[in-house]
Amino acid sequence: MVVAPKSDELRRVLDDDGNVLPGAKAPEIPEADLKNLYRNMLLVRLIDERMLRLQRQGRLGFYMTSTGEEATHMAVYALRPEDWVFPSYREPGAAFFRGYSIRDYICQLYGNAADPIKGRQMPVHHAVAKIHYVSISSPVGTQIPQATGMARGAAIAGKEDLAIVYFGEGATSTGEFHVGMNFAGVWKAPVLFFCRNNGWAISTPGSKQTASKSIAIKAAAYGFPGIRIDGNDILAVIQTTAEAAARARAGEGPTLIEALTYRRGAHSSSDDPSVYRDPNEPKQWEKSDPIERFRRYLERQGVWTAAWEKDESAAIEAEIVRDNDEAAATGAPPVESMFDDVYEEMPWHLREQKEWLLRQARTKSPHYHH
Amino acid sequence: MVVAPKSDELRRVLDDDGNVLPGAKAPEIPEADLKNLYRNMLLVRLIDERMLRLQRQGRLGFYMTSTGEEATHMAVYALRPEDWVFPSYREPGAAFFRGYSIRDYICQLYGNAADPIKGRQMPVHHAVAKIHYVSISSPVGTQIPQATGMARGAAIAGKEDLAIVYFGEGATSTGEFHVGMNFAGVWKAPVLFFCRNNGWAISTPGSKQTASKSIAIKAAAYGFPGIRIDGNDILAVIQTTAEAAARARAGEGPTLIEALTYRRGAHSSSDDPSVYRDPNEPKQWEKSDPIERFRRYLERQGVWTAAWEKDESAAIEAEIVRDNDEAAATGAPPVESMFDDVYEEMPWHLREQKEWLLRQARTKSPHYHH
Amino acid sequence: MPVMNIIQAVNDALKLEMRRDKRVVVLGEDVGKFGGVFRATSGLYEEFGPDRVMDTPLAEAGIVGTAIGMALYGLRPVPEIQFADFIYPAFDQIVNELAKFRYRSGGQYPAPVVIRTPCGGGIRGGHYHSQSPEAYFAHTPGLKVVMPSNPIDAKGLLLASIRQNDPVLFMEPKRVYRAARGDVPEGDFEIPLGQAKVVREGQKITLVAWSAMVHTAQEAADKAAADGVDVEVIDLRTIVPFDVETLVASVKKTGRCVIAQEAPKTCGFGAELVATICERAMEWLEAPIERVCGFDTPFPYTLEHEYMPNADRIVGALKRVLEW
Amino acid sequence: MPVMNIIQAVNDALKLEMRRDKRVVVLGEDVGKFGGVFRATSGLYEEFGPDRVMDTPLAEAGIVGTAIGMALYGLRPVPEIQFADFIYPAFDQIVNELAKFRYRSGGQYPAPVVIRTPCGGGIRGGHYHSQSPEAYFAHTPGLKVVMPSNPIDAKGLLLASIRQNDPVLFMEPKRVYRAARGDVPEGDFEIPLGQAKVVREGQKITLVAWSAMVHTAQEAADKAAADGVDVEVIDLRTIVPFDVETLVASVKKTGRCVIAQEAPKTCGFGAELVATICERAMEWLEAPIERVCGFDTPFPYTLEHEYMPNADRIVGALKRVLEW
Ligand SMILES: Cc1ncc(C[n+]2csc(CCOP(=O)(O)OP(=O)(O)O)c2C)c(N)n1
Ligand SMILES: Cc1ncc(C[n+]2csc(CCOP(=O)(O)OP(=O)(O)O)c2C)c(N)n1
Ligand SMILES: [Mg+2]
Ligand SMILES: [Mg+2]
Repeated sequence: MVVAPKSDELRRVLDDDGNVLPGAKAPEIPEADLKNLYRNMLLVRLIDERMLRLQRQGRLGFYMTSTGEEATHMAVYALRPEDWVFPSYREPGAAFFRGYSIRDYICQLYGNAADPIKGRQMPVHHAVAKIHYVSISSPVGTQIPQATGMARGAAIAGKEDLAIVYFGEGATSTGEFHVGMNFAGVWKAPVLFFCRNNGWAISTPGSKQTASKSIAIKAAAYGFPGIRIDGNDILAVIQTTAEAAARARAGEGPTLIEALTYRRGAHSSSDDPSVYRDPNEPKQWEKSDPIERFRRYLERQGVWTAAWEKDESAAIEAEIVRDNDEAAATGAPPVESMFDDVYEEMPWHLREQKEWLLRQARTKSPHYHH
Repeated sequence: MVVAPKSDELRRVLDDDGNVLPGAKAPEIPEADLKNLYRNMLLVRLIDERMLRLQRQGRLGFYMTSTGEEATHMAVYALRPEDWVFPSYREPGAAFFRGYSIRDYICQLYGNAADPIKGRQMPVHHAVAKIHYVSISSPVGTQIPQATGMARGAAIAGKEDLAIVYFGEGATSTGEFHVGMNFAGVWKAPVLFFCRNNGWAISTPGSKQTASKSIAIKAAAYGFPGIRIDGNDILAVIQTTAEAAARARAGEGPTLIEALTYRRGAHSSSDDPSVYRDPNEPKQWEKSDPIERFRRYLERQGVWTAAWEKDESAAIEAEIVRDNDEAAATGAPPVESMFDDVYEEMPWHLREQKEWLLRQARTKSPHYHH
Repeated sequence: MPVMNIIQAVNDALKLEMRRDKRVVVLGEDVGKFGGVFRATSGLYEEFGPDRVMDTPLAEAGIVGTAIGMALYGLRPVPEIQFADFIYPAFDQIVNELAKFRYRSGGQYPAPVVIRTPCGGGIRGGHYHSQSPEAYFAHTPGLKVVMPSNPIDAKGLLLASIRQNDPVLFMEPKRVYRAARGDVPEGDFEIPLGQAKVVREGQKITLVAWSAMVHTAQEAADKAAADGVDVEVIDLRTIVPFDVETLVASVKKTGRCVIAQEAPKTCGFGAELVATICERAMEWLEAPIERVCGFDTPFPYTLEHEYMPNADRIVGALKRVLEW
Repeated sequence: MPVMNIIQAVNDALKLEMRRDKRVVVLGEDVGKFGGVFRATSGLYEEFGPDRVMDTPLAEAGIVGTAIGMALYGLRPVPEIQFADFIYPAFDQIVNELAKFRYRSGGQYPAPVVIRTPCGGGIRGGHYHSQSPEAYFAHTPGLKVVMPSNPIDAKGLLLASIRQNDPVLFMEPKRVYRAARGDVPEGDFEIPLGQAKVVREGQKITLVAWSAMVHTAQEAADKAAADGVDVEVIDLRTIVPFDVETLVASVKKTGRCVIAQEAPKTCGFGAELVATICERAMEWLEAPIERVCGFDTPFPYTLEHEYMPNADRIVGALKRVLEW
C-alpha cells in the first residue's frame, strides 16, 4: 500500500551501486523482462546520443534528450498494455517499451512522408494510438486533466483501464496540474500522476518553481497519497507504480508519484545550460546513473553480461543507422496533406484553400520542392 | 505565531454563546472598536435584508447576501488602512468598515448616474480605490494571483503594505488559486489568503469541490502555513488575521486562513436552494450566528445594551431608506459615458461609435430614455 | 408537434441522445441535481445518474480538459460552461488541445467534444454574464461553431453536433432561452451543421444574423416591411463552417447587405462575412455592407440596451445601405 | 547610429526604461539569469537584480495575474510570455481582467501592463512555437495591440507602450528577431502607438502587412517592381488602434488593395481591414481586396513554408487584383 510519506522520505530499492538496500524488497521480474527493460533504457540512451548529434550537424530541426531519466520511462512495465499513457516530451522509453518502432520514432523526428503524425508537429511530439500512447503537446501540463478525464471515462464505461500521466516538476506550477489533480481526487479516478522531478525547468531550478517541501506533499491538497521515490532506481519506479496501479484498480483512487531524478543534458537542442547551471552539477548525478545502477543489479543477478550488452548495443545501433538513413532519404509529406485531419471531412473553405495552393504549387516557386 | 494545524483542528475564541473558551485569549480591542465592528456587521445584515427585499419587488436587478458570514468581513480590522483588500462579491462589510458609504453602495446596486463605477457592472461588484478596496470581478478566483502580485509589488517598492484576498471554497478549485498561492510561496509575498468556506458553491457542496481533508491543508502544497478557524467567531477571525499580518510584515510570507462558515441564504437572488439543499441545514447554523455570538460577548463585557442596538439599528435603517430613495430617484448614467474608461484616451473607432450613437439617440427610439 | 422553448429543446435533445447512446455524458458546474443554472440539464441526473451527469469542481479548464480525455477514450462528452463569459480559463484546452488533437496526431486522436454554453446579453448581466465570444473560436481551425436562434434548430443542431466527430462550440442564445418558443418535432431528427436558413425571403437587401440577433433582425425586417422595404433575413445557424452559398446567392440577388452582430465590432465574425462577400460578390454590391454591432467596449450593465444592436439601429442601417 | 537587431532593440528599450523609471519590472519564465529563451532580457538580472527581474514558476496565468496586481500597486510590469502560443493559460486574466479593469471600476483602477511575447512562424516551430494570435486580442476592447516589424520601431514602440497607461499586447516577430537589422537611435525616443508607416510609396496598389509579414510584403513589392508594378507597402505597426487615415488614404489613391496576414484567414485581423476599407472607400475600389493569409489549419511543422504566405503568393495576389 502506498502511504503519504514525510516530505523528506525517499523510497529506494537499489543503492547507487545497484545493491538491494537492507529492508527493501526487489519486485519479482522474470529474466526476459529484466533484459527487455534494460534494453529499452539502453535504446533511449543510444538513440538520444545519435539524434542529438544529427541535430548538431543540422540534419534534424530540433531534439530533446532524456539522459539520466530513463528509469522513469519504465513505469509502464507495471501497467497493462490497455492502460493509457499521457506522456510529456521526455519519456520516449515508455513508447519503445510498448513497441513503438525506431523507424516510426525517427520518421517523426524528420517529419517526413512516413511520419506517423504526417509532419504536423516538431520532433519528439509523438502520437501512437495503437499502443495507447497519447499525442504529445508542447504546452506544459495540458495532458494532466486529460488523463484524469480518460481515467474517469474508463470507470464510467465500467472498464478496468487506468491512465498514467507523465510531467516534470515545472508542470506542477500550472493551473492544469491543480485542476487535473483536484478532479481526480473528487472522482477517485484511476489515474497515476507521475512527476519526473529532474530539478530544472529550462533555466528555472526547483527552488524557484515552488516553496513546498516536496512535490509528493502536494497530493495532500487533493486528498490522495503522494510518494517520493528515487527516480533513477528502476525497481523503485516499477514497485511504486505497481502499488499505485493496484490501488487505482481497486477503486481507491489516484496516486501522485514524485520520482527524483536529474536532467543531465540541456533542456533541448535549443538550450545552453552553461549560461545558468554549474557544469559540475550534472556530473554529480552520473554516479547514480539509472542504467548503470540497473546494470550492476542485473550483473549480480547473473542476467547481464558484457557480451550480451555488446550485441544488444550493436543491434540497436545498426537499426538506428539503417532507419535513420531511410528516414533521411524519405521526402516531405505531400503538400495537399496539410489540409487533412483539421476536421473529419474537409469543409468548403479548406477545400478551396487546398485547391488554390495546389494551383500555386504548379507554378514555379522555390518553396514547393523538398 | 500561526502554525499549520492538523486538518481537523479548528481555532475558536468564542463558543456559540459568546463565552471566551477555556485556554483561549480574546484579542485586546478598545470598546469603541468593538462597537464599531458590531455596528458594521449589523449594517451588513440589515442592508442585505432590505436590498434582497427590493430585488424581490423587482426594484433591483440582482443581489447577493452575506447572511451568516459577516464575521469574516471584519478581518480587515486586523490590518492597516493602507493594506489592500481583494474582495469577492460576498464581503461588503470589509468595505463598510473602511468607510464605504451606504449611499455609494446602493448607487452601485442601481448602476445609476451616482454609481462610483458608472453603472458598468452588475450589482455587488463594487470598486473603491480610496479605501484600497479593489474592483470586484465575477469570474471566480481571478483576484487571487492579482493579490499576490500586489503584495510582491509592495515588497519590491520597499513598502510595508500587504494584501488580503477573499474567496470562497469553490474558488480553491480554480487554476488561479493554485498559481496565486504558488507564486506567493516562492516569493514569500506579504499576502493573506482568506477563504470563506461556507459549504456551498451555488448547488455544489464542499464534498464535490475537493477531496482534501480541509482547505487549510492545501497551504502545505505551497510551503506556507494554513490554519482553520471558526469563521463565525469574529475574535478568532481578528486574532488569526492579526497573527498572519504580523508574519507577512516580518517577511515570513503568506498564510492561508480557512474560515469555516455557512451560506445561509441563496447563492444569489437568481438562485433557489430548495432544489438542491435540505432547508434544515441553514437552520442549524443559526445557533452559531456570528452577530448574535458577538452580541453576547459584548453584553458580558458590558459594551452592548439593547437600547444602544435599537438606536444603531434605527440610524442604519434610516440611512438605508434615505439613501435608497435618493438612489432609486437618480437616473441612469449618460449614454455617452458608455465609451469612457475603455482606454485612458478615446481612440478613433470608439470616438466614431460614440458620435454615431449620440446621433441615433437624438432620433426617436424608446430605448434611449430611462 | 409540441411547443418548446430553447431550454426545453436542448434538454429534450440531451435526454434523447443519452437514451440512444450510452457514450454520451454531461459534466459541468451545477448540471447535476440542480439541472444547471438555466435548468437545461434538469432531470438528467435523476434519469442517468452521477456517472453520466457530473457536477464538477469550479474549474473550466478541468471541465474541458477532462472532457477531452473522456472523448479520447471513446465517450461523447457534452460539457456545459455555465456562461460563455467563463470559458476563458479553458481557452488553452479548447484552442491548443481540443481544436488540434486530430490534426497534430495525424488523425489518430479525434476528440469529439460538444461544449454547450449560453452566450449573449440582454439579461442585465453586465460584463460577465453577457459576452458573445464566438469570434475567438471562429478564428481557431479545428473547431466548429454552432449558434442556433430557436428551439427547433437548437434541438436538431445539438443532435447533429453530438453525432459528428469534430469538436463543437455550441453557443445558446440565453436572452431568448425561454422567450423563443416554437413547434419542435418529438423524437429524433437532425439539422445538418453548415447550413444557413433564409428565415424571411426578400428582394431588396440581405440582412445576416446569428444567435439571438436573428430575432432582432426579424423585428427590424418587420419594421422595414412596414415602410415597404423588402428584406431577406438569413439565420446563419452555424458560423464555422458557414453557408457561403446561401449567403453569397442572397447578396447577388439583392445587391445589398447588412450584418447584425451582438459582439464588439472590431474583428468580430461580421468582418469575416464582409470580407468573404466582397471577395465573391463585389461586382454585385450596389452599396457598402454595413455592420451593426456591439460597440468596442466591455459589455455594460445599466446601458446594455444602448450597447446592443436593436431593431431601430438595424433599420437605420438598412435605410442607409438602400439609399446609398 | 548603432545597428541593432530586434532582440537588441527590445533589450535596449528595457534597460533604458528600467534605468529611467524605478517602477518598471520584468517577470516571466527564464527571463532572469538566462535572459529569456531569445535573450531579450539578457543583462537585466545582473543590472537590476532579482526584485526587478523575476524568474517565475511555470504558469502564464500567474505571470499576467501577478503583473496586474503589481500594476494596480503603481509599478510598470513588463511580463514576458515565452511564446505567444503559450499565452492562452493567461487568456482569462488578459481578456476578462486586464482589458476590463479600468472600465469596470469606473476609471478607478487602470492596469498598465505591457505583455511582451514573440509570435509568428518560420523557425520550424510547428503548432506551438509559431502562432500569430493577434486577432483574439484585437477583438477584445480595452487592449492595445502593437506588432513592430523592425528594430527601430520595436524600441520606439516599446518605450511608448511602457509609458502610456493602457494594457498592451506587444508582439515581437521572432522569425526576424535577428535577421531584421537596422540603425536605431541611442538613448530615448518614442514612436507613438496607432501610427502606421508607409514603408514603400507606390501608386498602383496598396499592400498592407504587420509584424514579420512586412518583410515578405516588401520582398513581394520588389518582385512586382521588377515587373514594373508600383506597389505601396504599409506597415501597420499598431493594430489596435490601427491607423485608419493612412490606410484609407492609400487605398483611395491606388484603388486596389492586398492584405498579407500570417495568421489563419478566417476571422483574422485582415478581415477587419477589408470590412473597414469597404465601409470607407468602397467607391474608390477598382477590384475586390484579396487577403493572402495562413491557411485555416493548425500551424504545420514540415510544410510551414507552404503554409505561410510568401512573396510569390503575394505577387500572385497583386497581379490578380491589378488585372481584375
Ligand atoms: C504553457 C507553457 N509555458 C511555457 C512553455 C515553454 N517550456 C517548454 S518546456 C518548459 C519547462 C518544463 O519543465 P518541466 O515541467 O520540469 O519538464 P522538463 O523539461 O524538466 O522535463 C517550458 C517553460 C511551454 N511549453 N508551455
Ligand atoms: C470562472 C467562473 N466560473 C463559474 C462562475 C459561476 N459562479 C459564480 S459564483 C460560483 C460559486 C462560487 O462559490 P464559492 O467560491 O464557494 O463562493 P461563495 O459563492 O460560496 O461565496 C459560480 C460557479 C464564475 N462566476 N466564474
Ligand atoms: Mg524539470
Ligand atoms: Mg462557497
